[in-house]
Amino acid sequence: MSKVMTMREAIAEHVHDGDFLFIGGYVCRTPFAAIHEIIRQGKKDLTVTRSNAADDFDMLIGAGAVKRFIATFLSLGVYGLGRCFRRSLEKGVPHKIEIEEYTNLSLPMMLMAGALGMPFIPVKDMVGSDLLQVKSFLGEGKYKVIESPFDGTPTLLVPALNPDVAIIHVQQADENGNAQVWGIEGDCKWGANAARKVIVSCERIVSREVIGKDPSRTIVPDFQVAAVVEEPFGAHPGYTPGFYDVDFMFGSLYQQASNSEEGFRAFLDEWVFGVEDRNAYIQHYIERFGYAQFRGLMAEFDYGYPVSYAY
Amino acid sequence: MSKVMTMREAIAEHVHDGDFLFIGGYVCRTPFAAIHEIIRQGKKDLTVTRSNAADDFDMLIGAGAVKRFIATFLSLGVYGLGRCFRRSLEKGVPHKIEIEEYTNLSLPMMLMAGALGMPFIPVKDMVGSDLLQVKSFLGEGKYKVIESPFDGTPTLLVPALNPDVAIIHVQQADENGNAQVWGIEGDCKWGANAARKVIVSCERIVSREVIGKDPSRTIVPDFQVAAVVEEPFGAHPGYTPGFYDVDFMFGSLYQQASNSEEGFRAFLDEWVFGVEDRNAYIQHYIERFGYAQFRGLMAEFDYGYPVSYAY
Amino acid sequence: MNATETDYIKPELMACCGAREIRDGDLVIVGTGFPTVAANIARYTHAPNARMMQESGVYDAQPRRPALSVGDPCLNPGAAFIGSLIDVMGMFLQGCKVDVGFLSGSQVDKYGNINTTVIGDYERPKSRLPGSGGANPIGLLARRVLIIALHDKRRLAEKVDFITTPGYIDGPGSRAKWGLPEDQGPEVIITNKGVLRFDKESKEAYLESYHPDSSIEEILENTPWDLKVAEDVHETPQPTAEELRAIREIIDPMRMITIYLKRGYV
Amino acid sequence: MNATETDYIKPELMACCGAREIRDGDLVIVGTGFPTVAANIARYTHAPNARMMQESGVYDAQPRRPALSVGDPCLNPGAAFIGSLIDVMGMFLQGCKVDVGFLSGSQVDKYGNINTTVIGDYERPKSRLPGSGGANPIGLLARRVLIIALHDKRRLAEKVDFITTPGYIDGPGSRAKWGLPEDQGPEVIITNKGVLRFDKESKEAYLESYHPDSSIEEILENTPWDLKVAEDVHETPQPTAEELRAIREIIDPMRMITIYLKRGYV
Repeated sequence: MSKVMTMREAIAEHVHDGDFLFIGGYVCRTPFAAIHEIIRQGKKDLTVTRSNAADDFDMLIGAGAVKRFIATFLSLGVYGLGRCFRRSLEKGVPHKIEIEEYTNLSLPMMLMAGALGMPFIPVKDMVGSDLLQVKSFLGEGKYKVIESPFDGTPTLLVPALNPDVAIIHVQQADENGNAQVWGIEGDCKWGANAARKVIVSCERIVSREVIGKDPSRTIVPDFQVAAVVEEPFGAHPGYTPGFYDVDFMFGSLYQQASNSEEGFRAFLDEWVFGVEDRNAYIQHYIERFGYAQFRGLMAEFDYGYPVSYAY
Repeated sequence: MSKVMTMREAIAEHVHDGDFLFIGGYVCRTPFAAIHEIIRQGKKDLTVTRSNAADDFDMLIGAGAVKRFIATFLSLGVYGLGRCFRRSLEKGVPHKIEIEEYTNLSLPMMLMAGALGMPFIPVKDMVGSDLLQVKSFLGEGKYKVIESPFDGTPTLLVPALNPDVAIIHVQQADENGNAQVWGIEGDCKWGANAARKVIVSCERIVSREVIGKDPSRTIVPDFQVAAVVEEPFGAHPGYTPGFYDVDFMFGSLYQQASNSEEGFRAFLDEWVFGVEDRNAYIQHYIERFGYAQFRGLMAEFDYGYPVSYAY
Repeated sequence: MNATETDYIKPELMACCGAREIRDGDLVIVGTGFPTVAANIARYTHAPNARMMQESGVYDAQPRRPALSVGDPCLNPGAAFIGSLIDVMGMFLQGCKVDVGFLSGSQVDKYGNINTTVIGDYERPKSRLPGSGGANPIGLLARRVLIIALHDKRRLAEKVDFITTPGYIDGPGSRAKWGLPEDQGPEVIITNKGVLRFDKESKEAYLESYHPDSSIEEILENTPWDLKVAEDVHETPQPTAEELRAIREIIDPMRMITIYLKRGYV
Repeated sequence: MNATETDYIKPELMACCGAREIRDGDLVIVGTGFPTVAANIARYTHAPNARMMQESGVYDAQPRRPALSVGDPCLNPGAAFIGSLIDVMGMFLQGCKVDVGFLSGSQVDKYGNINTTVIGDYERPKSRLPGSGGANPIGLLARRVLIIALHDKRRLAEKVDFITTPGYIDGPGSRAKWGLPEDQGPEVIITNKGVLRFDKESKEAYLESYHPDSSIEEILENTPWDLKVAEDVHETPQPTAEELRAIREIIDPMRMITIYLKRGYV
């Protein structure tokens, strides 16, 4: 019952126009190969969410794939501001997305609530801010304030989120989808398990036996997973701990390009539409920037200590 | 700023009569050395909690240390029923504990809520059962039913728990208390982090550098921790993955002994009051049952694969 | 393949009855003993893609010996996922991923309500039982609940002393009143004398089949309510050779299942 | 040891001002840049037991290079704890463990309210900013909040266009009205011209000190509200040799702090 397929197959089969997507990553383990494929396949009207969105969300917005965004933040960080995001909200280019705004506390809590089968969850942020004054497509369902039935304290409740599909990039998974990570997790575990199905992109497919050697690393069990795609360097220009570093040069390249609509289109033409898959993308990268630059991204070896689960 | 001390010091300094204790473990990593020391020091009027309590809770109740128990279950599993627990509730021996009952869903959720600074948390269990009919020391604060402000659905809310002290046994910790586990977690992470302070009992103290080689295994950060006790075989007769197996012989011995009040007192006299610390306990075990029996508990070597966090 | 064997013990037959309720691909939350044996029989026969989890935080364990508790050491090495109680009871069970749960209790009544809390009055217990543990949420949140019980007038009851785990509570409509899906709940009570199935309309358990060495009469005599009998009531099919081979050669070569004989499952 | 140096750049002085607000043993939630440099100066001088965390899920990282984001690869190897957003933002921050948070914003007003959402009208933005991210919960839930800002009439405001992160909202009593502890909130606004501290009574920021190359007059001219001046207003103490050594030799040998010069922190 292997679920292994190509990214093209995974996106074609499991992501539909109008779907609500959770897209994992936090600079760390951004599923960029999937992002590019979504754009290549011209998916549209998507609702997307993640805490602290970055270049991948900016690109999806610029490409016109996004209708709605459940957001906390979108910036390219050290590279600069998200220009596609700004063009959309300031100028309606390519169209104005609808945005519903929370924070890096409340949104992960809403995803956790979704994963845990809770209807809503109390949070202590947002009160006193204008984030409670603006409501978009969630309308009155954005939040509720109640008096705590325990002590009468005004308490903010935010709703659980259950995306249609979650897309995450992980270090390793088996062919049925048991997915393992180490290092910065972001909101990946809760976001993935809140979704009705998960597309797992991974650096390497390993045997079920390897998974079983360290089951505490698994963040998504196979039964949640619809597709497994082995996509080495799938997070580039983001990074994957133990595999490769952030590509600051390329991140900056995107930011520069996306400063103008033309630059952004040219970037997509070269790096998304101009390549058919991740292999072609990496091939193009090496041809364009040289193998030494590519090689320089690869992680050092600095292995920890193995543990035993035996008895 | 090492927090390393003996179990005697840790319990004397950090557990006080009347405290509310979370005691981690789930057959796996039961902090038995701490349990024995609490009994040896004659602590009393404790409120105790954990999901799926077992022999350690039965012993605390039999020894008269417990006033109140926030419970889901107490049984010795394959060994039989918890006789001290039953004697307390059926006959008031040594005294009748007060018991507030939840389930293995709602109680962990209450501890998670406590750890995450939430005032209460919605759960989907208990409805329609007599668990909602009986209330003890939490009174009307045991739970509340509200109409969801989002869709009007009747929704059960249970309160967050914040114990005074959590006691957990883990595989390894550094001298400041960064505590790492692998294998079955039970409600250990949430229970420990919900508490105002944590006593970490561990199989081995490792350097901060070893912790940093695999930081995703840390479940409690040092700033939550008040004391670190290196206590090899500290979970016996429970087990610690990678270190030693459950001691079925000894578990059964306790169950047999605890069938009668006299047997229970004799057990305490031999294994708790008759030894001054964990070393003396293990020494006595080896003298009584032979080194071969002791050696037989030790885990096989079956190490997994190390991972790298480098970039 | 479907040849039956007659040299089986009653716990083996009961485990087979449980196994037959499990469908391929089901996610099954199990305790120790019967549930694990039953789910494993299913995996090794008609439901190779059924998967098990334990409330302690384990999914798809690969134990080399039968687990003696849901926190047993043998559940650790080789599992696909190990997390916390929150992961299994919250993320999987409350998150509505679990198809089948097994439960047992000191008292089970005709609506499938289960008592594992107290015999007699709650405040002045005649016999204090362990409490809910995971039973209550499993009973409320698993899609299909399979109940294992000893068949006598003490264990089966018209009405349990304490509803630890609701089945259909007071009958039709009761679950809906509490916001629980009406199409979930207890499927069967598998006893040492027969299989009782819950009527979709009345929500009451009726006799579906009697075990080969029992009879309708014996069962009616040992049931404390006016037990309805199915029109097509029949003898419980005996274990197949394949089922018995799975139990004896793969799942439980040490024959730990025989402890159920001592507990009265004869 | 306390000899001061005069050959420092403004971002170094500002980082030192931040460092001096940190007490030994504090838990500090940091972003990149100033906050990390400031917290590290404190660690290497008067607060060796201060510890840092990043909202991405990291506690007590040991980066070998300055982190360029809160999810930077260099935060992984050597950290004491790595979990999720829920662990840091929920367990540590909402769980009331965090002593100090650093914030900055495109607009900061006299009550310490911060805008990182939008300049102009929300629906028709003149300039759309990134949004809250972790700022709002850090501002509401850290015990003491340190604000970094450029000192001009565009960045400082009588009232921000949009309150992304509440400081003291409308002044005294406002936080209590929302159930927020009155004794938490912004401590200081550290600008490139001076240090503004919040008055415990009026909750309004007043001028505590002016940087060596600035003056009370220059600051009043560049502040868009009627800024009160402390009776004991004084020149901001310059960085000590020890502080500068920590920055240059240990924390930031690559001098990445100089990027703040280009951003106007002169």
